[in-house]
Amino acid sequence: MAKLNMVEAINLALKEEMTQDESIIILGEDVGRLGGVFRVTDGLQALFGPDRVVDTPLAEAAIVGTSIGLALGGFKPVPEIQFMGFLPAALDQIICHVSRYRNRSRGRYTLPLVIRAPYGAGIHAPEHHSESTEAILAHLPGLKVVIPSTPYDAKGLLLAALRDPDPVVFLEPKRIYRAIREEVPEGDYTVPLATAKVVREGDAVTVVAWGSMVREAVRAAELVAEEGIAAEVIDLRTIAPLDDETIVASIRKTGRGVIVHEACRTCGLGAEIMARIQEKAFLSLAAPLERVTGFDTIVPLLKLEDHYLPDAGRVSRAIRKVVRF
Amino acid sequence: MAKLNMVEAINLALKEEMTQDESIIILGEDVGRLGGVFRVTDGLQALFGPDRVVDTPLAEAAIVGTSIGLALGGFKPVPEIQFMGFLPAALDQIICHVSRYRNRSRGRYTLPLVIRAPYGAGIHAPEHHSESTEAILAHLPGLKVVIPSTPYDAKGLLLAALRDPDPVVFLEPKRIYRAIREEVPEGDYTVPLATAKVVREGDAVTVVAWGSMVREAVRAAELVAEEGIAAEVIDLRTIAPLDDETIVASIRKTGRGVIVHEACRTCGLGAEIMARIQEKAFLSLAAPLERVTGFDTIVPLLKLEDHYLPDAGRVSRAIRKVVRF
Amino acid sequence: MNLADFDPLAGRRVEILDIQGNVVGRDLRPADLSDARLLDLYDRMVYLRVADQQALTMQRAGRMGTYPPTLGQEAANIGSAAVLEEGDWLVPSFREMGAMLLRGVPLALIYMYWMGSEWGSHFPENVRVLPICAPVGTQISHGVGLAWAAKLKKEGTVTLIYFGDGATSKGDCHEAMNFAGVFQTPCIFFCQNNQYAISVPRSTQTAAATLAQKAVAYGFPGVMVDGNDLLAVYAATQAAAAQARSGGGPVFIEAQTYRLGPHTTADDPSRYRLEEEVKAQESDDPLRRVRLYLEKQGLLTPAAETERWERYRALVQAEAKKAEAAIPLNPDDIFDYHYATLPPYLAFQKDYLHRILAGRGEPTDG
Amino acid sequence: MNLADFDPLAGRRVEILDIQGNVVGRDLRPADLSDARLLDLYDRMVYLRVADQQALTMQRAGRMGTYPPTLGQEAANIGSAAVLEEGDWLVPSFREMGAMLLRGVPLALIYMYWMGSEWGSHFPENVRVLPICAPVGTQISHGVGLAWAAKLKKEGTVTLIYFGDGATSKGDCHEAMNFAGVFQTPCIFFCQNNQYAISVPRSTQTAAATLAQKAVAYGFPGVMVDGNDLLAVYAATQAAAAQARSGGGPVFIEAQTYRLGPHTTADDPSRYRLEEEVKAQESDDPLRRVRLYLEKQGLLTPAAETERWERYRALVQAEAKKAEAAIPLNPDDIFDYHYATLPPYLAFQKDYLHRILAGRGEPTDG
Ligand SMILES: Cc1ncc(C[n+]2csc(CCOP(=O)(O)OP(=O)(O)O)c2C)c(N)n1
Ligand SMILES: Cc1ncc(C[n+]2csc(CCOP(=O)(O)OP(=O)(O)O)c2C)c(N)n1
Ligand SMILES: [Mg+2]
Ligand SMILES: [Mg+2]
Repeated sequence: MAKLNMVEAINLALKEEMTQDESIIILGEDVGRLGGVFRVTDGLQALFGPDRVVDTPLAEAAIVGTSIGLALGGFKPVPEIQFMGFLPAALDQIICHVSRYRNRSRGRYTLPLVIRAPYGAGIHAPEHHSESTEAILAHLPGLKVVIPSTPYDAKGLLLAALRDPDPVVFLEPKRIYRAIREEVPEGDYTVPLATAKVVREGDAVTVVAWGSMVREAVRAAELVAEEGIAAEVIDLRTIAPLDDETIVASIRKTGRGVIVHEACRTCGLGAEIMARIQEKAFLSLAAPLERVTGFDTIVPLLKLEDHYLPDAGRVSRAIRKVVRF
Repeated sequence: MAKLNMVEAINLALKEEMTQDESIIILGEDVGRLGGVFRVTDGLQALFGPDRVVDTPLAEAAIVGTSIGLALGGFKPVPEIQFMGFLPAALDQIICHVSRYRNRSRGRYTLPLVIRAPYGAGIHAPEHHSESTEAILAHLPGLKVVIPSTPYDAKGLLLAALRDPDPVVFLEPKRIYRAIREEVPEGDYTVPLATAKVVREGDAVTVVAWGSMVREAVRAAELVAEEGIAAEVIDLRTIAPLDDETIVASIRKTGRGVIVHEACRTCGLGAEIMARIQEKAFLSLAAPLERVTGFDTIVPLLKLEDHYLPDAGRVSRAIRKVVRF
Repeated sequence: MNLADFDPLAGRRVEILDIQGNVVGRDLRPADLSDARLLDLYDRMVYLRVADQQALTMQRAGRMGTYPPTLGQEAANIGSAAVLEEGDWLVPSFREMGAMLLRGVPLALIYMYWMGSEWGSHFPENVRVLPICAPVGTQISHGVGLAWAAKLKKEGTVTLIYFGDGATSKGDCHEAMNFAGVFQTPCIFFCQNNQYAISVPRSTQTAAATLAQKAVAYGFPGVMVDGNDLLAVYAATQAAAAQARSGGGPVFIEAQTYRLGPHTTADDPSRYRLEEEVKAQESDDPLRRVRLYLEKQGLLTPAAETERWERYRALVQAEAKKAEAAIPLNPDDIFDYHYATLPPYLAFQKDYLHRILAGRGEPTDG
Repeated sequence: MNLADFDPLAGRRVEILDIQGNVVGRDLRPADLSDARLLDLYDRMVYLRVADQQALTMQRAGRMGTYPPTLGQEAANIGSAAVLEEGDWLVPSFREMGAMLLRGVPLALIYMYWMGSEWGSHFPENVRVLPICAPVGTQISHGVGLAWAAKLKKEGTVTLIYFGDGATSKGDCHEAMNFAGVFQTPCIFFCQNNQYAISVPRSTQTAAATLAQKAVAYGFPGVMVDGNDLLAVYAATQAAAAQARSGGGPVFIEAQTYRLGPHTTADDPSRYRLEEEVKAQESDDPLRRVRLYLEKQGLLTPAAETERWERYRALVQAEAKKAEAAIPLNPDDIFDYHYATLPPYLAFQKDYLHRILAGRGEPTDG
């Protein structure tokens, strides 16, 4: 079995699914000839032709808007937004239409499309290229939002997303696009949406993370393990709908929790997770839940960027704090 | 002193401040000749002329975008977005620029502008006219977000917003635009931003609300008062920055809390408030915090709309639940 | 009809019937628009006029929510949608009741929508019409996507996309038209220029002398048409459809009409336009033109005319009743259509609502 | 120069110097563009070229982040910004280093920006240039707003707004230009059409034969200019500025140039364009044209030319050093500029970072 990084795993998923599902169309800026600025769609235009892997004009709202029309017309569009920082240009279409079509037509029209976007900081990219505004998407009814943290899951989740009858936003943590290699099988398998994964077991504290923060959470768990603290790490994988059952089950066991995200703290998804835990496992809580998050600031340009992102050190501090409470 | 409703109070604030601050320009769709679809800017074009109260083409992104330029050019623009449901069209400008200009230029350029928008459900308006997505705005660093719940506060908060050196989004709960009349002084006074207000004292439970939900919270407090439950009601008034001190002080006293909002539940501001309470007053909590919110659905069209909005009945149920815990 | 003959920059405009129902552009009349077909389309205009009046009546009586009348825009509605064929898509804005009816959307459904039920957008399976779209201009790219899909499938169909003069200012309109030019999607951008976007007159909407000339920016033809002239609208739209259908790419049509009524039932136009202006326009009634023409041709008797209006009044009343009777009040509907499968948290919220309603003694099963 | 003489729909384009530095449009050369001034502008082009090369060198050495080169676009940069006067605003996209330098932004600041410090956008008070704008097309409406402000204040200034061919597809561009037409704001929309938006060629960007014709949609003139011809760019921009300044409203300029380098240092253009295409373009070097002209006029000796490049190399090196030395690494900066006054929760987060850094033994005061 080949060891792939996340870019390759996503590329493989697209290639395999486009081979067996002729309704899939990839469209976006630079996705064709160039193969995407991160090469996620590399080689696909050569394989499937310019009608199925389409370089579009520079217009995010129309990329999503025409995808809606393509979906209504029987295709399964997979629009790419080049960076999440440019997703706001398409947010109007997402908020007003993508997330609503099924409901406003009482099921008469559905939108099986998958919007892909690399997201997050940590690659020393220019201004507006480091955003992680996933909480905004998670606030919108009618959307599913998926964030893989490993190559294997990336392929399996993307295949599941491509087969889902409803619109999915598939956010790719670009910081770890090439950071992790693991065995990714060729051929068909899916990782179900809306199911979190316990990636490391422990009974002292629950650490919830997604995207590139999972790696930091696991490293933090390793750090504190040396001090005798057994941290359980949960990778959300899908942030909407949120698999709070898995989180709550873990908290019932550990009584303590740390939530990690790189997005801004205030009104980030961490708050929602804390709310759910509080609502569903109040009596299990032995200590206040802690959030380790990006600051409530714009992601700094590269010279100060590293100060922004939560890392294993910060996560381990929080773990110690809740354990010692 | 005249008894005014919220529309009149906002109109008065704009009129007075435009008289004394010649840099203020109102711009938006139908704000001039028509006086706005809710008449909030009624009469202002006649008073200040079409250069200061400007009917624009139908383009929300440009309304906010040119406001940025006007602000950089020395004016204080007050763009109106006709309904919050159409704010997403301007979100790109708000996310990428309005909230960032000061930071990205390290204070060289600032944007003293006030974006006004009526928001919320409850007036049986058509599709896309009932949105309350204030949590999205509260998630953005660099913005202030103000939501009055009474005519008096509306005027005082708007005057404070107009004098604030930073960008403010001023959301007007249109459901209560004309529902409440109270004495609103002519002339100068401000209600400071970022300060919540205890609108009713009590020691059994803290109820936090904003906008049109304050009225429901107070009514609920009245309902449960008959049962001997003394609920303290806090009107946030500014949701970003959040005055968590006032909330936490109250929770320290009551040990119980209910948060009420009409926006969707998941990743709504209620989650953030629960997180803050949990972080700052964990040991004071005698019961799980409760949220009474809009559902995680699109606001239904008018035939089912009333089922969507939290009301005094639902709030009182939640109050009883936390008190009896 | 040759679209190239109508360069908007040269001030040319498609016109066939004048305001008195006289034919001024005989050679432009499409061959397939027989007198019989014209009578049929006149029928459609009457149906629309009556349905519109009924909506206003119901709105005033509190039986309907905010409603945007089509009064004055009947020719633009009917003349355009009439050229569509089986398999073609229609993408409305929110002032195209006539076009939607013509393409098979039941009036009862349109009423249900404005009465405040999402079921009003649950069109029959075989009807290729998108739901009404409230956010101005956002539907245009959906239409381009539909046309694109049809092109990829080699369906040979066209997509007719409606929007107003105000919508031309939106970035969505620009991006969508630009995509259509680049991908040569078979669609028609049909702008009902009714001279106002709520209170904002056409002159404030853009400094371009005409809206039709905006097509120059996208490399495809734009054409002005007298939007109150059923025949002219038909002719121009048909020519555009023929071009699109044959792979010639999109066309922009500016139908110059006038909104005789308020923007919506919530609007008070007296605040922004003079009574005289409206009065002057009232003589230019799109129905009257066709009626006068048909009368001159001896195709319409006063008796037939009266019968026609009576017939549609009865039909419309029946549809209104049907709509009111058909609206389900089942609160489950709030939750059940967001996803193909109800997720657990929505099931919980649905259950909560049931409990609340049961506590109030309210039935929860519709 | 009369803008009306250059109707893009008639295929007309402003040209003064040909590729060999011969004058082909003598009557178009503006009176104020003396040979002395031309030498001065040539200086500016050399400065830009050297500064650009230095940036690439630093980027390769890991001393700078991702950087978008201006190679090949020097005439478009310098010829346009050169017409601005005191009080005028310049609104860049991200490929206008030359224009920004010309208007007084210190090179060290521009370097600081691309090195990854927000202080690079903290321009001197008297410099009327907006920060570089990463999201394509979003800055255009800011420029319109600035021009609008100037008009309201009767400043008599103009605003020069830059963007690329790709940006013309964005809704922002459309909305902003439409506002400019409606409010007759004194601004120039200067499109550097360098034929590519990353990998996407101009032909995929729009079906319009020219970008200049897009101005037809907004009711103001659009004009094509040879963007590698310093004199032509100057002449066209000056005519546009004169029109805007005198209350005649906005103008759109399409400067047809070519991006000789990669989109940014992160780009690999060999994946999407042929080496031959680039080679063929290299002979059309905007600097060479001016140099050949100046040489033919006897205004430039080889010695002076060598001296000039040496001078700018030294200057640019000094600015690069200054930039690196000036970048503060104070983590407080992350928090201190979001609001005029630091709110409590940010003060808390700032304090947290200090504690983290102190725990790691890192200095926290820069
Ligand atoms: C994006 C957006 N902004 C504002 C509104 C509020 N609004 C509804 S209709 C309308 C005017 C539309 O004018 P036009 O496009 O000419 O269509 P008409 O109503 O004249 O048919 C406005 C401003 C909206 N629905 N969507
Ligand atoms: C809204 C947005 N979408 C995508 C990008 C990524 N991106 C950066 S530059 C660019 C191409 C811009 O092309 P053009 O406008 O022609 O300017 P040029 O780079 O050629 O100078 C793209 C797609 C972006 N910065 N902003
Ligand atoms: Mg209109
Ligand atoms: Mg370009």
